[in-house]
Amino acid sequence: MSLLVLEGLSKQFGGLAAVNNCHLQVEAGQIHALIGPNGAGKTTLINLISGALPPTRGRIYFDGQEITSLPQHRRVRLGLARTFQITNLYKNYTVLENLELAVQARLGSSFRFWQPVSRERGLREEAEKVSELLGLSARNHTPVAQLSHGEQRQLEVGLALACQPKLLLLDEPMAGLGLEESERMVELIARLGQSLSILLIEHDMNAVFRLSARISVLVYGQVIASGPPEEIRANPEVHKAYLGDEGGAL
Amino acid sequence: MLRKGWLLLLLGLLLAFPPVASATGLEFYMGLLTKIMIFALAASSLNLILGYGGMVSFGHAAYFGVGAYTVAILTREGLTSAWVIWPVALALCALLAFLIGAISLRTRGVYFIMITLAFAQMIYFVVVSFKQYGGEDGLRARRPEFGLFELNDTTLYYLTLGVLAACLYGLYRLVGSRFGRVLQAIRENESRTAALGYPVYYFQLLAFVLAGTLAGLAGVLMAHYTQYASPNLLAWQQSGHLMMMVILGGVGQFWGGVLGAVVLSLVEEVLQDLTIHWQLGVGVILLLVVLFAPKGLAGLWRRRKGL
Amino acid sequence: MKKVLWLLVFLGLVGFSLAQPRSVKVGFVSTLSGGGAALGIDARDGFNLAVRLLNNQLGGLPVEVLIADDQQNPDVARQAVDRMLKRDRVDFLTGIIFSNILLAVGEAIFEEKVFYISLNAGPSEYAGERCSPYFFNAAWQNDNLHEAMGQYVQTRRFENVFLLAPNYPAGRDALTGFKRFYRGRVVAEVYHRLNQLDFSAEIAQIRAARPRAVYAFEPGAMGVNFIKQYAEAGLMREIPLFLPGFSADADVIRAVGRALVGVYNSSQWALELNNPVNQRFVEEFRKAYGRTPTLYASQGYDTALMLDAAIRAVGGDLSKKDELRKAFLAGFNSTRGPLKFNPNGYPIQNYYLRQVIQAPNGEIVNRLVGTIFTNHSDAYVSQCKLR
Amino acid sequence: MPPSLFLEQMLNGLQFGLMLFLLAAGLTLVFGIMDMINLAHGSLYMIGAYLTATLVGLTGVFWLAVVLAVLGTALIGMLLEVSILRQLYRRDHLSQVLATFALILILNEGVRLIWGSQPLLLSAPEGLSGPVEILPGLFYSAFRLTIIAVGLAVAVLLLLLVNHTRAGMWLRAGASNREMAQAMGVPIKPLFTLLFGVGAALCAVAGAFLGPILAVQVGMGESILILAFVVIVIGGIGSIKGALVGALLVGIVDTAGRAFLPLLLGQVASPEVASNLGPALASILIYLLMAVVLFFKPQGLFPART
Repeated sequence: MSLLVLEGLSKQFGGLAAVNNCHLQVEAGQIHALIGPNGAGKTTLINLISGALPPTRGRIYFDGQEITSLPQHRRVRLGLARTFQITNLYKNYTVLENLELAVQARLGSSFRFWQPVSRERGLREEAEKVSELLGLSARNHTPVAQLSHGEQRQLEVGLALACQPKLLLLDEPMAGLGLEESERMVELIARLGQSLSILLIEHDMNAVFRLSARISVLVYGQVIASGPPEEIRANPEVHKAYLGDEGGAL
Repeated sequence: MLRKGWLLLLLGLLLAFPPVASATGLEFYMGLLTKIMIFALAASSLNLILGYGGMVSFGHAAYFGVGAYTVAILTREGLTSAWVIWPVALALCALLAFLIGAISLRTRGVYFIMITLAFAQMIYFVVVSFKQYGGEDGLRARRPEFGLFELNDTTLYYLTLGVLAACLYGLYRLVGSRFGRVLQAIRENESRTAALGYPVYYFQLLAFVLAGTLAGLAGVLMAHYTQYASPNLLAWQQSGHLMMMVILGGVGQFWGGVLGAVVLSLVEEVLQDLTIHWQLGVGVILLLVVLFAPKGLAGLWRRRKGL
Repeated sequence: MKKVLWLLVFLGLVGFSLAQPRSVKVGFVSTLSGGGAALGIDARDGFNLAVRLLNNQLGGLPVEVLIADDQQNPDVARQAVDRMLKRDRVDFLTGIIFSNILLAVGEAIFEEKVFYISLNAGPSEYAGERCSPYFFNAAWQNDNLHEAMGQYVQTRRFENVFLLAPNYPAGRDALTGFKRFYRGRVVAEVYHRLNQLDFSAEIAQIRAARPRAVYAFEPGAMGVNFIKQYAEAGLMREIPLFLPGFSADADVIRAVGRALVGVYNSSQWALELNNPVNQRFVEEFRKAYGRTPTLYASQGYDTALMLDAAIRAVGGDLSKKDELRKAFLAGFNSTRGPLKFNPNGYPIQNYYLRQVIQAPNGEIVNRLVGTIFTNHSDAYVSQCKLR
Repeated sequence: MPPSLFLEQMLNGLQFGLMLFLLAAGLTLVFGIMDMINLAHGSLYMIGAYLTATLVGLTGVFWLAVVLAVLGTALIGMLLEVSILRQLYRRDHLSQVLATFALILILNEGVRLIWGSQPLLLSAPEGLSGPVEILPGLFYSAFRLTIIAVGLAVAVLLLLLVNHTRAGMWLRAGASNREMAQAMGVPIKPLFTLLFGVGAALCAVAGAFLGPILAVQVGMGESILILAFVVIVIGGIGSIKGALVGALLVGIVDTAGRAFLPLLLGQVASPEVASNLGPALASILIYLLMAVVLFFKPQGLFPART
């Protein structure tokens, strides 16, 4: 059984179908990339999978369980964590405070009203571990607003990571990164890919083909092709529908 | 947080005030302080959801008024024990806040402001439609019996002081706890907090209920103070008044609600003594605060101290 | 050290109060801001005028008048009254316009054994079983003007009438008062929400019901709105409108204008009441404020005269509460002529019929037409156990 | 119930709704486009009515007074925008609430200092006072008919302006996305000032035409402000069409509730209960309407922002 299965998933905004009868299977233990031109419905798909939006039609299965109508927080608890295309952090908090919130969410006992959270060692230690993994230890006490864009993108991934997910949904982690920062991000994702499953949305084709074991192509809200990178690279359908004349770039 | 030493000194002064007041003929100021402390509690409860939770409720007076009316109605119906009246009032306010919050929290921003106002207005009109409970005239609220002590102006002062101190300490612990941290995280970034796996709605609803209950407690004390429950306690102007206190004092600053209640009450008190056109003065002061102290008075204080 | 300091403060205060010449302090809590402010300001002006004409003395004692705004809010009023009782230690309180405000503070005042002389609010609560020896009313009992109008509509033999009032206790009491003396048929008794702006729905109902007469209790701004819209709808000529006096007094005439012409109204006071006190009041009021006084102003003026007479009667000794009460009950010489009181503190007086007319010089005035009741008492006095 | 009564009540609702629309239109534009909560909007309505009353006294001509008062109020509105409100655009909603509440207090006391506490006289023009027979047996106030005409004219004008002119396009762009409007090179600052002037002018129109049927007095703005907010929230903030629909809904529901609810209750309950409950339910009705609308459409009926 695949880790994540989408069956005929659709999402309508008014008359517009952002996602249209989409079928997708993501296997456990590998990096699966989702590519497609702008407006193909990739971010909407992430929103549907993570539970931020309810689908109009279709079903979602995760880890052998139907989650179509589960609220977002229950999905996170089952092991689905996401990042955002546009950096979405607690800007006024420090790196550690951001990560502590994520750790606390995973520990799942946030209805505690009395003990000062600032004295909770456990939270802090785990947050420090994640920060170290991200290579942000030196910035632990820096407010997020003062981080560089690259560091913010790393923390974006880190927050999802701290949820200890089974499947990580990465929404364009490379967006807006410079060459060197991109390289660091690719390394991070590759490292993460060794221990957990990832659904990666990315425009940086270089990174996509280096990282992923499997690629699906989304066009007008539908998956038109799915397969190993070589197969996708050679698929004429993909060239025509998505890559057009620039197909040579592959 | 103010330093512990200053707080203890302040508490000591407040504890010592009543005997001094009655010896020097200043009992009036004891009443004034009681009222200010009641408003400090109500404003602090609003600050919990407005400041820490980012939920701008424009219907907070509903709980304040329902708390007061519960006292008035129950004492009128012959119940005299505070040990019954208090729990009933608080439970009622909690239930009300739960129902209103459960529906209102579906909306965001200005729509949230207006739907909370709508519910408060409905409660207002329902309450004043009960002719047997005074309607627009309001209803006399007898002081209940505590058994341990007799409730008079002095004991009410101490009771209010005790309740306020306990609630403030509780709120202080709350905003520093895991729950309080999540509440503030939601205010800072709701979509991220949801993505981390927090059931945002339940956190907000719980805070909303808690704030409503505390406002109800303030309303109970208000009824003990004025021995009267008036529809004005429920009116939207009262909600606005509480909001003014919080904004003036400092939104999301721990002492914001208290500071706002103290300053606004004192300014009104002093200006009213000076001129009939005192509202002009209040208006000018509020405007100056907005223009020159963006984070309220508590923010101003912090900036001075370089914190 | 601290103790010594407080002792000094204490001694200072005691010494201060001993050194003061004997004087009288009057607390005047009234609605001076917001929608009802016009009423409170008129009453205050009348009160102040009387004090000034008495050379800033009441009963021979120098007087200090402390004025506070209740914002038409019971809680604010409560605070102001507390301040005057406990901080300023006033000898008398007065000024409240609205009954619901008075009901919120009354008990607290009576408990302190301070006399409250009402210059307007006359709730039935304080007229019957809950009457207090410390309560007097220099104006009326709330039902009185409505009773008078009910009586007049009855004597005119209108076979039916349409009644309108805001949905609050005073509104219901007013219509009850009207019905106490009107025996004909009530076509409809419509209650609308308090402080309503637009009366088109109610006016359409009146038009459809075709009553012979309309009686409306609409205090404050509601009265101005209703009368304007009633005239606007063209009903003034078709269905005669009857009002309590305060809805057709000088202030309402100023705001409504010619639309009011022809309206009958009932009042305990009228501009042209022929007695020297009233003539002096009207003349001096016009001179001082440049406008025609209303009945609120006359009530404020009378309240000061009432205090003056009673304080004079006890020789300025304000500690003799029983004798003060007797002096109040004995009455005084008011703008309405000699005025006496029932044991419940409410006045025994005449009620007049007035009509708004356009004088030959074009001015719109409220003219005295006749007397409806002579030496009328309120309906609750028998329930009061005070003697 | 006679059909003429029903028709008359519907006209009343329409008239009330159209006046609410005048107040709500400016409010919703200022709110939607500048993202500014202006509680002092009602004060401009009060100023408009006071200016009209004063100018009628001075000139003796109602229509001239209205025109002058509208211009005067627009000017005062723009002055307010330039001097104080402009500084609040970038501030959060709570600061705006506090500041504009302070403005209410200041303007109220200012008006009281200038004109006194007594309500002012403002009558309908001579030719329009009194009823006309619009259908056989149905008499209706000529002045209220005028109000309906003026309200409809302004509504149509505004809809045309917003939907079919360049300035209107800017406004709509601004309401749906401020940054985009700025990127299009729209001269934001003068546009905002002008817009504020238009909002103030609409308030003054409402004040001038409601003045003859309502009391012209201090505090008249606040009592109607809440209703205007209810209207724009029901309609969807930033949408002129929403404001119109919301205003008519509120006007008609409120009037119908007051007129018919007690009658309906009288059919099913005792007269005592009906006369107690009727007015209370009628008062609640518009708030219930708002709560229900928001429950099903949390962004109002016609959300301007997507």
